[in-house]
Amino acid sequence: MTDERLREVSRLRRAMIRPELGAIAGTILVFVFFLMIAGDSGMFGPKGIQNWTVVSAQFAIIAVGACLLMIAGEFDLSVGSMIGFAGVVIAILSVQWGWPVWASIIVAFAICLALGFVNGVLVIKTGLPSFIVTLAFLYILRGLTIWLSILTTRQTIIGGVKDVAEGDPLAWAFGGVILKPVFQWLADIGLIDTFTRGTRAGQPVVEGVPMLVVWALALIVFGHFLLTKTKFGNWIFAAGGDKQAARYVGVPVDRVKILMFMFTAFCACVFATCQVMEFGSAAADRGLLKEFEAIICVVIGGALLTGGYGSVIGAALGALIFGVVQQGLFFSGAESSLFRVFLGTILILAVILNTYIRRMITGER
Amino acid sequence: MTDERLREVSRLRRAMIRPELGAIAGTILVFVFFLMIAGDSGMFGPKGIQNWTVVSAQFAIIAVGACLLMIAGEFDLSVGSMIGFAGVVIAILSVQWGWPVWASIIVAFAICLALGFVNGVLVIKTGLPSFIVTLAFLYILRGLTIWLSILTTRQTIIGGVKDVAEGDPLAWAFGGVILKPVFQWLADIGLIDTFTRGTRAGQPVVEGVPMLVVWALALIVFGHFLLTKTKFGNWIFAAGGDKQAARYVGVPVDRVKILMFMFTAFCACVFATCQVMEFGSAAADRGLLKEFEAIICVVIGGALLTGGYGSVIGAALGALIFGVVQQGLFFSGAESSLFRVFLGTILILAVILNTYIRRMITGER
Amino acid sequence: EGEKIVLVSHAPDSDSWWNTIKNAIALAGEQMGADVDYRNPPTGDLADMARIVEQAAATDPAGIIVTIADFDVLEGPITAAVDQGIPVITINSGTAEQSRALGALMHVGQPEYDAGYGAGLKAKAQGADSFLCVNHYITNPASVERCQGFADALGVEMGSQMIDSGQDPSEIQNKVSAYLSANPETDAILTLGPTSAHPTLRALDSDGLSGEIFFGTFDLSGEIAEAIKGDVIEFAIDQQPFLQGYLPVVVLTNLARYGVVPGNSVNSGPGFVTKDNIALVEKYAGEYR
Amino acid sequence: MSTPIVEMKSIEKHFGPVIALAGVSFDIRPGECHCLLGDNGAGKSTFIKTMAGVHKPTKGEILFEGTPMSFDSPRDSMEAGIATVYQDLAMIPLMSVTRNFWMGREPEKGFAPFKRVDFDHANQVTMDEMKKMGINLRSPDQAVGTLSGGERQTVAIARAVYFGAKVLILDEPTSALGVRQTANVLSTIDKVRKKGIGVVFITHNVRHALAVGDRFTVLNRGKTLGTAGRGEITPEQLQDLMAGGQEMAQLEGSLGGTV
Amino acid sequence: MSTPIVEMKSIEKHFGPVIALAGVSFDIRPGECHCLLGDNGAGKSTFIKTMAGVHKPTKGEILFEGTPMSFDSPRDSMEAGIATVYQDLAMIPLMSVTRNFWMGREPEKGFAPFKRVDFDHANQVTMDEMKKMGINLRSPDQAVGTLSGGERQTVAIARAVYFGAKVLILDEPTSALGVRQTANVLSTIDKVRKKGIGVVFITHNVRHALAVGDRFTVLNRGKTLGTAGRGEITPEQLQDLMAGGQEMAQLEGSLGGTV
Ligand SMILES: Nc1ncnc2c1ncn2[C@@H]1O[C@H](COP(=O)(O)OP(=O)(O)OP(=O)(O)O)[C@@H](O)[C@H]1O
Ligand SMILES: Nc1ncnc2c1ncn2[C@@H]1O[C@H](COP(=O)(O)OP(=O)(O)OP(=O)(O)O)[C@@H](O)[C@H]1O
Ligand SMILES: [Mg+2]
Ligand SMILES: [Mg+2]
Repeated sequence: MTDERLREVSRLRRAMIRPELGAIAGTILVFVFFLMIAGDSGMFGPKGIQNWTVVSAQFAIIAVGACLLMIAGEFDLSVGSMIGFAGVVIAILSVQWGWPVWASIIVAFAICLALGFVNGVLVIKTGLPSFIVTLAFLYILRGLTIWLSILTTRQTIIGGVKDVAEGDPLAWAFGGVILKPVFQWLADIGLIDTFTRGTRAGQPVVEGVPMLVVWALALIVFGHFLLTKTKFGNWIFAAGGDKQAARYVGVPVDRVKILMFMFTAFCACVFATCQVMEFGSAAADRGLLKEFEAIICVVIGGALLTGGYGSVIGAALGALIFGVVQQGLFFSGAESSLFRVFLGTILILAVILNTYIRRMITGER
Repeated sequence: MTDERLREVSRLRRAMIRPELGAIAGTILVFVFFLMIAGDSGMFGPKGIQNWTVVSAQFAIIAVGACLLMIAGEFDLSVGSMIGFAGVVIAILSVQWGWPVWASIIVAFAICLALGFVNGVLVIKTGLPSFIVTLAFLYILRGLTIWLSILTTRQTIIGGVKDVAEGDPLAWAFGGVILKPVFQWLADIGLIDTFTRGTRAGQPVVEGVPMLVVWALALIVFGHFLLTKTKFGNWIFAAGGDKQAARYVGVPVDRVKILMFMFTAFCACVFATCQVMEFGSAAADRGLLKEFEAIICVVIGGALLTGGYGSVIGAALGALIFGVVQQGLFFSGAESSLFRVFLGTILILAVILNTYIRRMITGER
Repeated sequence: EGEKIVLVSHAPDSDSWWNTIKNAIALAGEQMGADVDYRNPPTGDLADMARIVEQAAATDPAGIIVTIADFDVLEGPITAAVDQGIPVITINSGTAEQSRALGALMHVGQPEYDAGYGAGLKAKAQGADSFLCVNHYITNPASVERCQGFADALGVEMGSQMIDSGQDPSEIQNKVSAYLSANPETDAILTLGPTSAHPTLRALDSDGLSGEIFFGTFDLSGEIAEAIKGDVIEFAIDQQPFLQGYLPVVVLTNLARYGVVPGNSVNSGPGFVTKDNIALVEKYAGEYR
Repeated sequence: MSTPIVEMKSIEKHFGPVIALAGVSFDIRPGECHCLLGDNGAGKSTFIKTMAGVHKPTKGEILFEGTPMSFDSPRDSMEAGIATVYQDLAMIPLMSVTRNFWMGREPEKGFAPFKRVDFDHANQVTMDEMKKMGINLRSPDQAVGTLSGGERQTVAIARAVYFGAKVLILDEPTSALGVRQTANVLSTIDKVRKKGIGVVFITHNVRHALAVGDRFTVLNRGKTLGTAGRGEITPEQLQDLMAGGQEMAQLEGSLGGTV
Repeated sequence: MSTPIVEMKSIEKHFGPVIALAGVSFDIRPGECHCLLGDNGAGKSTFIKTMAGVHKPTKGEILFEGTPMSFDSPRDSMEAGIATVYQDLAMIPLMSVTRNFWMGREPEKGFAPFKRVDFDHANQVTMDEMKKMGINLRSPDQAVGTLSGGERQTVAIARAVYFGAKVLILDEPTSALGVRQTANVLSTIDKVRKKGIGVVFITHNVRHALAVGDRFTVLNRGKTLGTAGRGEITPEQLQDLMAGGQEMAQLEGSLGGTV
């Protein structure tokens, strides 16, 4: 096709046409909106920023996994149940059985990766849609979680992880904060506020960067690099775009998909471990509906539910939007039961915007 | 293609190859299993039969809608939220606003059909996957339900419908039982037990056929006829099989899909109304996760998640399996948290069986 | 020997509070030599619960123990069971009047609204006049009653002070923190159980507000006991679930064996666990307390 | 010459920044076979999809039997009497041959609320029509997904022919076909034409076009290069036009002039 | 004659009850173009998919350069040196031309854990190769989904040719192509053959086959009807074989003997 049959397309418009454009626009809109209605509620003070950053980081951790998996053409409804399961495994091993925390964490990761592998193999070998296979695991894992925790502790909340995690060589990587001295220094020179009342008077309102946020950033950078810069990234797109075609040209589609199921499970386990380490307890109902929230972030971020198209940056922005909207509604004092209504509405608007952008890219009508 | 290149296929095997075969086999298995482990627990006494019949009928009502919609190539995650919403609408209108119950029911149906229409139009006009659009409505409707009920009654549960429904010209069609005299007669001739103690001594243990069951049967018959015998049924298959191709040959795909969304909403509203009339109250948490249960029934019944293939009879058997397993586990006294594990396992086994059958039909490897 | 008794609750599988009751019925069953089953709707859907009650009746047990999660929903199935001649004891939520109306033998429990109201009175006595109610299971009607009771005792309109916190601990923590920073004048917090209490504790800690705000909670756990001792939580409303599980089993077995039954309902709560009586409670918190 | 059944006047069609058609005029008369030729991407499929109501033209006018018409959907154009066999076949793989054959115009029996599809009749007709096209079906219940590409093509053509029409559009119907099937299709075109139906025939094969065509219109880069009647143009000229007049590869000699 | 690169011996392939191949033998030697002809549904695509590792034969033996081989996946056969352009093109519509072109063999730069795809190089090569095939791309970032069928076909062939191979399999590469593109493909086959690569060329067009073929094998209903060398068979005989020897439609005359 030569150029004479193309209408002029401005350079700007071309540069703008990318999967995450919708999410970028959405992010700007959301920030402007909350700056207007909740600008003076402390939402944009250091403490407030930390508040929604942490929530967004949580979403981002599972969204990165869900994003790569979705681009590879599958999705995983068992993420939420896996979060609950991994947490309970860590707590039972470390608190009930008295294993060292680092060993419990490693075992939990191993189990999650194995579960991801099973998910993947079932989807590939049976040719079933991942919706069904992972829906089955949603039920199976949740059932096992409740059963296991009641069986071993007669409770569905298992506490006391904090005590056993004291001084553990691995636990610090999932709980707690880093860069404390920097924030103390920032407080000293007056760049961040200090508490004026209460038990912490004098300390900076933001202690440091939570490990949760560090993990989120690391996973985003890793996912983005993998997807856009490497050979394997190209294969992820291919596996999701048309698995038959990809297989014909020699892309190891099965391996790609199974690895992505395992990566999603890995992200779920990071989420679970961070939560257990931070709150010192695991509960059987953790992670409820997180699978949907991950999918929502990814879709707001511009990925195509049917695979083959999307961006990790978009998914991360989707997580940011989700987190900011959720927390913003609390800062602004809106009726909290309306949160779900907002969330649904944003989801629809975001996908409509994204579809429009994608059509411009591919030129379909 | 002529016959010389076909290997012999036995007549029996051909006759067996149908979408609902897996569900039929599953049903037999499930009954044999529970007859063995719970045969003497009252599960197969008249009262026990009524119990799992009613539960299965409930699943069947939403499964029929979900089945036709899935065959038409879409699915609806907002069914559960719609059940909660419809119930609360009826209760608010009749109890809080004092409308006659029949009017409240009609309005609830009108609203549900309108919501189904909106779902459908959004999916069609924007070209978005129904997963996303209805996921948005899952959140929006649940949020609205909670908000509305708290707004009007400061509670998330609204009772007292039973009192206002007394003598209503429409309410009987959703609550209560029919064929009472028949059952009295059956009891008189000793075919069903009568209560031997308590205030009802002498009355039959099963009063009659609940309207819920009547509705379920009616919807199954209607759905089956529509799908297999009529022109419209052919179009449902076509819309789900390949919407572009169907459109090319003049099938009004959009209309078919929108109507199926409305039918699903109708089924959800029947479910909600029956529940409100039977229990006399509506609550914001009704219908939670019912969308998945409907999808599970349909998939166990042999329908293809991607559309274009399935059967209403299969979905109804799926509902029966689901109901019998759920109640049977209670009857047999198994640990209830293991119910989900069973459910997940059954789901996977059922789809693997169904896939095998479908491959035999289409001849793919 | 071996009487079959069924306990039907309204709680979803993952509700940790009910384990105390499960432990109690297991213990009572063992001691009395009765066979006690625990049944609940997996998702907490009350309509499903009604089916379970009907089904329990179909197995013709020696007795049914059931919560009155919603009078309307359960009226049919429970009266049917009573009419069938099965002895029924109601527990937990609901009132003694409702229990009587259903034809149950007795009620062992704590009315939710009254419990919330009692908590509110305590807060008011400490001078609170604004509050935050952290509701982690807003779709459940009982949860709203608790917040409503608290609000009524304080004498304030309930509006956005009841937040729909969800069940994710990190989100709960940050939502509480966000609410407090947007409404710094808040001087009382009510949480409805460990699920919301633990993250709220963390929120207060990271905001440096531990002990600054009046903080009451429902139910007990290790962390909550710790916080009571540390003066962060004022009190935990203890409805002594152990009794709600244990007593009915004992009563029903004895009824079946010897035909004896107490004539009155038992108020198992609200009991307030405070710093003064915590020592006793702490040891078994979450298991038998 | 008789008046055209369909007349398309300076049709333009843009897809976002892509201009697929830049003013194409075309008409089809009863009883003639009008061949639409042109290079890949010339816009042939886009053009006939506009005629069939799949796309709405960005600009231009469609006259059906003299009156301006605007087709909003394929259904509209079908009802007006335009039957189309698309390049990307309109078949549903999981459904049976019969159901595909009758799709959208299922024969019914019974009365109002209980109207049922008359499957016996439908099966009978399907088997017969397929036999006429030279394909012996195993059973009318066979899923279309199990047929080979050429067999599917034949079902699509048989369907369009059976339901008769004033205009039959065939978009590269022979490209996937074997020798025998191709000969069948060409003779079918001939038969259909003789019944007074207008046939629009798209192909890349000059010889197929010359075998049955009455008029030849060549598209190039979204524009008409002109229309010629039978006998007014030599195969070599036609081929040159189709190739857009550009230099051809050196193999030509061994192909005997035409590809 | 040189030894065959690939030799397939009595290959059978069953799909459930369908017997697609009932014992087909075939070989391909360096530097020759071996045409595989046959009616629709004869089993040509199934056969070459077996050769390319997509299907596993139910029975039969595959020898690659004399040693028995069993390809478990297309990747295996590609690595052995068999490049295939499938009838149902192996292209991913939403991805760019470059990414499709290099799919599965992306050029990399950088060192171990940070190996990146070298997109500059990849884009350059893609543009060049497409130009050689006569297609001027707007930009290498263009999504393949926006190309016309013929343009896509060309990308697929260019890819197979570029990555060189010992055997190049083309399944009906010309069926969707315009005159110019067809000539291009045929001359490409000629070029490739001269490099000593074996080409398997499937087509329904006798003239295309005769233009470049060295040997001709005709399949019918899953069986070989025989193999003939260039000059050993007339176009009419070949066409008769392809049609399975059955009676042809009466149009033949006007087509000048061959379709
Ligand atoms: N939906 C669409 N969106 C964007 N561009 C399109 C669309 N459909 C077609 N085009 C473009 O319009 C041009 C004409 O395409 P069309 O399919 O009509 O060509 P054709 O003449 O049928 O070619 P072929 O002989 O290969 O089938 C092509 O350049 C194609 O890329
Ligand atoms: N996956 C499959 N499952 C069942 N049957 C199949 C499958 N693939 C092919 N067949 C059958 O095998 C036979 C040969 O098909 P194939 O596609 O190889 O034919 P072909 O010679 O390539 O025909 P065409 O010229 O139309 O492309 C056909 O009858 C087809 O129905
Ligand atoms: Mg075309
Ligand atoms: Mg083929």
